[in-house]
Amino acid sequence: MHAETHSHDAHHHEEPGFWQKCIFSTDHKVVGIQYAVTALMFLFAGFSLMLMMRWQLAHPGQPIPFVGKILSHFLGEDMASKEGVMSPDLYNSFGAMHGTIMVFLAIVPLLTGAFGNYVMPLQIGAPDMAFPRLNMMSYMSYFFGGVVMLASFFVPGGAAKSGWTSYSPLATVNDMAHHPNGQTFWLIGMVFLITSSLLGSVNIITTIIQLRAKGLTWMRLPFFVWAQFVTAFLLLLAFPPLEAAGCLQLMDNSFGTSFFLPSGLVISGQKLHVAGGGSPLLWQHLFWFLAHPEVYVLILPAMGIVAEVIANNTRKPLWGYRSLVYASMVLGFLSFVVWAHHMFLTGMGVHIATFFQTTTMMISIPSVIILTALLISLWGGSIRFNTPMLFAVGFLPMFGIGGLTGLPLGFNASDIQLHDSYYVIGHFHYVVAPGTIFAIFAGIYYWYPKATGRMMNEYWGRIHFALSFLFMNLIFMPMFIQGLAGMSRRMYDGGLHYAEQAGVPGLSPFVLSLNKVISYAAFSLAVAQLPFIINFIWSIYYGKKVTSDNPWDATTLEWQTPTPPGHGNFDKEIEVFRGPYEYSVPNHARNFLPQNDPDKAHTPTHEHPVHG
Amino acid sequence: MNNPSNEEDSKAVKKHVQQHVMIAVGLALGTIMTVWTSQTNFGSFALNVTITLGIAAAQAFMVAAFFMHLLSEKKLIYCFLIFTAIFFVVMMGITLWSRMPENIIHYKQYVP
Amino acid sequence: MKSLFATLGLPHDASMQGGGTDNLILAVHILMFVLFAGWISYFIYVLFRFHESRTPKADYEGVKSHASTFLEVLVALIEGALLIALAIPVWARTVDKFPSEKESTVVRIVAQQFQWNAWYPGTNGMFVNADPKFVAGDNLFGFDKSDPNFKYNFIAASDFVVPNKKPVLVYLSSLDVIHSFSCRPLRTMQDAIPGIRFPLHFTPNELGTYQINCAQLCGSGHYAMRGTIKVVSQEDYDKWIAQRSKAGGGAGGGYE
Amino acid sequence: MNIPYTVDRREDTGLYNAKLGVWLFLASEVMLFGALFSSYILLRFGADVGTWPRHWLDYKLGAVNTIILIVSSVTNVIAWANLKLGSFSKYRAYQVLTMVCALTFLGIKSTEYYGKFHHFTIICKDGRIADGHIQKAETTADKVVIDGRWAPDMASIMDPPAKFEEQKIEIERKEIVEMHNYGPSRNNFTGLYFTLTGLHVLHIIGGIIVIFAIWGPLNGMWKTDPARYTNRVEVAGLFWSFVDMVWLFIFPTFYLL
Ligand code: HEA
Ligand code: HEA
Ligand code: CUA
Ligand SMILES: [Cu+2]
Repeated sequence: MHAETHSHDAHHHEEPGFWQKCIFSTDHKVVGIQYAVTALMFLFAGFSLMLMMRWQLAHPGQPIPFVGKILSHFLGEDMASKEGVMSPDLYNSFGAMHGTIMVFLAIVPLLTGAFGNYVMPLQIGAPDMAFPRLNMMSYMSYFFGGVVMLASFFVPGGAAKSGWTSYSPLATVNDMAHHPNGQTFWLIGMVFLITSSLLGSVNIITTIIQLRAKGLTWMRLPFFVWAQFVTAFLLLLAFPPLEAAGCLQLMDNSFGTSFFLPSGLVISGQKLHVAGGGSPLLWQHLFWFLAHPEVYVLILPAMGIVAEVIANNTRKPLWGYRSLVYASMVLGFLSFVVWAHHMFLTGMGVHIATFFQTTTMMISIPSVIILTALLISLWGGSIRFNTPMLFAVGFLPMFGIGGLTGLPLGFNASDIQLHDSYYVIGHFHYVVAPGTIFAIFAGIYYWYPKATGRMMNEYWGRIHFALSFLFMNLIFMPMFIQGLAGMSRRMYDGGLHYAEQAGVPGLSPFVLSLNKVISYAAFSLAVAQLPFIINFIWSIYYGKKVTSDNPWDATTLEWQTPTPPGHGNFDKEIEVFRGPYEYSVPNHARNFLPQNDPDKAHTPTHEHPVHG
Repeated sequence: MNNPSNEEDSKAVKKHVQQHVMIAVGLALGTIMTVWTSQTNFGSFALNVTITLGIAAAQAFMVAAFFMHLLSEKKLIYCFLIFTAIFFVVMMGITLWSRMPENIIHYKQYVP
Repeated sequence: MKSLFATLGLPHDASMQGGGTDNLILAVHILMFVLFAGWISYFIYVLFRFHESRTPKADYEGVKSHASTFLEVLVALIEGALLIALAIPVWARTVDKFPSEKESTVVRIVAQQFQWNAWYPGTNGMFVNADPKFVAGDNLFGFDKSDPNFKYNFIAASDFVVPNKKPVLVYLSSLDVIHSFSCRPLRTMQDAIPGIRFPLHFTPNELGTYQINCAQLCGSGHYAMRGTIKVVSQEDYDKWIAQRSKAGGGAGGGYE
Repeated sequence: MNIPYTVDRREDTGLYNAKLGVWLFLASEVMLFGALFSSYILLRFGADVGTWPRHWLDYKLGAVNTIILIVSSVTNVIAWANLKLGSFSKYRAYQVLTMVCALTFLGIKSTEYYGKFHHFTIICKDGRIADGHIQKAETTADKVVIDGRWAPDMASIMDPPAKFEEQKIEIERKEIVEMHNYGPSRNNFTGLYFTLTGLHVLHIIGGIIVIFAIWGPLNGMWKTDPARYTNRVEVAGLFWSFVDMVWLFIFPTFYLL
């Protein structure tokens, strides 16, 4: 990673070829788009896995229509029967891969790789990322990690099937008949993904610190840039412990060590011949030390996108900009000290439990502050409801539900009942699916004209929003009912084994029937994405051409570039005179005042309005 | 500072080179000392560990301070390193703390 | 039966110690509902009120009051109160206030892919010595067969019996991977981690049969790793023990 | 527009990009090795009494390697200092020393690895324990030959005596109950030793590649952009010193304590 600081030589004028321009490009915009396209594919893949799982949950033991036979053909009959019925092992590996793909290959790359790469340098008035070549390497490492993950479906024994959490000893002993097995691939894939994230975050932090345009002080940064900044730190410092843990588990998996295997394991009636003496909880600590900060990686940039879109479409400054910035820093800091709330039931004594419950409650406060600031920002606005704004506004209550349902999980005493139930699934999907995914949609609709020079279709955008909003809630709301009723997650048969029987209380027919509601809502959600996919591709060629570089009348710097921005981004020197959201400045002709507009009369003497 | 052909600079750098060699000698001596301390019994194993790792930490400090010229580095970098140190201590500290016998439910009483 | 609203659809609590958990869940949900209702009504009002057709010109300053700060402080205080008043005491009771072995029914539960094994001491109330070195294909738990208690002990697979209204003290461990012992009607859950033995306790309050499920992914049979706890009267329990314990004149074993 | 601050320092931070970048990278490396050392501590103190080995590694080789790395660090810094003085040839000469040291380090490390893989502990049916280096040439399908000793008990394996008489031992294969070398799967000590030093070796190799690349193939930049070239050397040097620093902790924790 050393010193690869090549800028592009200015005197290098010959037109680069296809490979140079599209595959091995070091331009942050190209890398950003590469990330976006790849990650959207993975989002689609992760969703497809879940659709097959949801079929199994709605109709346990019935052949999956259309794809069942194909699965059987490609993955073998021990994974899916000839008729196309999914096996428990296949269910588990799809579950593990759904989680892994969604978190590490779809959402994080979209947020930091795609938006972080494309938008952030533009917003700070930089010609490119600080280390363009590192940026390309980061993408390639991500891509390669993704390929390894996908390849793992086809190794004998199938892909990793111990959950996205890969708890040892299960992860190590699950598939001992095969070697290398799906878990080996998972671990190797993770090492590449982690490397990619580390390179990316070094780049993002350096870029934000070093390449801000003249006059762009810290408190004039758009909130999205702040969110990226905090996120990059989370990735930088939380990922290495997982890399260490991954190396250790890889040694357990491939070289017979037993870091996470205690002495005296008896696997299916046989003593396991390893040295023993390891600690299964060590893995959990190292995993969650990453994975909790990781969930804030999934939400902070999403909040950033939403903040941008809201400020733009309420036509007024964000309320409490400073409190947003400080809250996200506190959030970042605290996210390092709450990890063991995922391990409440691993035999924690009172002191530890008290510590982690307290920190978990503390971390909800900055989230409340951020949400509140965004909500209050709406007050007094002149709200335009275009597609990006619909998704951004939809994000707020969805994140609200997801966040609030985190609270009962955060208390050890109530987690006794709710741990490992669909309540947890409902909680985090509300934050990541209708939450983060909505923010991503908002971002796509919002920045699409900058990247392509064309608008996405507004009518279909609205339909996409309405249907997605409806079905997302139909999917995830019933999960709370199921969870409270005591239905466990990771159940191959959707909890059928625990149905109530004469004299034995259990899951009621109503609770079980919700499985069908959820599944059909998920299938409908898939159909509801068709307008988006078609719109996305169609608009590249036939969308309405933008008439100006700044179609949303926005203030931030990314709209001050040509459309789409050329190599080096800005065709003029950029100097910034004011805060990021100077909309509807009193006594000003237009209702927005770009950051770099040298309008002396309306340059506030202080950095930001008083109420900041 | 980046212009290499500067008379004053060159003197300073020469002085630095001397200093570096001295430090390297110091570090080598430190290594020999750790070997010696680890083989001497100071009464308790804990004390041995403390002394040996203490020397190692001192050596690491010298490398960071002089070879990596951290002493004359910018504030910003200190800032990051302090953060890193905090998170490292948190990770290691809490993980170890949570595995202390008294923090595992009734560990002492009920071990078979 | 309490109303659905009061239970939030939680399974009926058949334990004596579970009330704390239920109260906490209920209290947090009330907090959540109140916060959500407040926020969402404000939210919907704002979206309606400040639609661009109604306010063509935005207000640069927006909200000037600092009511939200009070609200945030309030949320923090309520969370703190819940923590101190409910959450921490309940947990302290759960992991710190163990009933003594004398006053409780002691069972050792050993999880295995994909089955729960309850190891009962039998009529003489003493557990056989066990050590990993005895582990063999026909002796998964490593019992010392020369120990006289061996004849008294027995193992019940999947379906357990405990007496009503008496604390049950479980020593939980696992042979292979991490499982989690969860009986939601009895409000109890604890991971079973190989290499460690955890105690957990609960007190049934109602006769009946309750399902145990495994709450930690443990392999292909995880979804079917079901067991039951049958809560019976003390007399029935004693009868059952006598029936099962070989040296007590019963059928015995269960582990071969 | 060109990317600014590839050479000059930014006013408010006083840093050029690569310098900031490398320190951030090193911060993440601290967490990486930190997590591994934490694992070491946790596993060591969680180990049952008498199962954590001591004195399994040759501290003399370890100490020599430590000193070699220290020397390579200092030659590397001096090389950079010379470059700042404008003396390209001296820089190249010192950097050769750095690389020679690094390669020597790798050489010693690989003999250590080799030794561990050929070192076996053999438990016989009658309960006797033999320990020593396998003699490949004489070992056949039905007997194993080692150069080593008979150990009185397992404790003497876990903490071997500093001096003992080495003898040639022949054991019939059918007499052997268990035979295990000192490779990573032996126990958590060797496992951690191989993982940590293995990762460290990867860092050394990476360092050599970078130093060599700047020294050789990429040195054209010295002519076109000397300041930037010097910066590169500095940044690579920071990484190199960090790798040295990690070893300063590996040495006592594994070889001595
Ligand atoms: C982006 C992801 C994300 C986010 C932001 C959060 C946020 C939070 N999470 Fe969540 N969590 C996950 C992702 C996330 N989580 C995942 C993936 C898992 C499961 C992993 C697994 O096991 O596989 C999990 C699991 C999980 C657990 C473990 C449960 C268990 O396994 O038993 C716990 C326990 O404490 C918890 C708590 C919290 C808390 C207290 C917050 C707090 O930060 C939330 C704070 C937010 C609020 C309090 C909302 C504020 C609301 C408003 C301001 C009003 C709303 C507005 C309107 C109505 C308009 N989470
Ligand atoms: C970021 C993370 C993320 C996201 C976004 C999702 C999204 C979804 N998840 Fe997932 N999920 C997890 C992370 C995530 N999940 C994790 C970590 C687990 C736990 C795994 C474990 O147990 O180990 C889990 C588990 C999990 C379960 C529980 C399985 C079980 O326990 O047995 C279920 C059940 O319904 C589920 C459902 C869904 C559904 C219906 C969606 C939907 O919301 C998906 C919606 C997707 C879209 C709307 C995509 C639309 C986009 C496109 C179609 C792309 C367009 C392409 C182009 C333009 C080119 N998820
Ligand atoms: Cu046992 Cu899941
Ligand atoms: Cu968490």
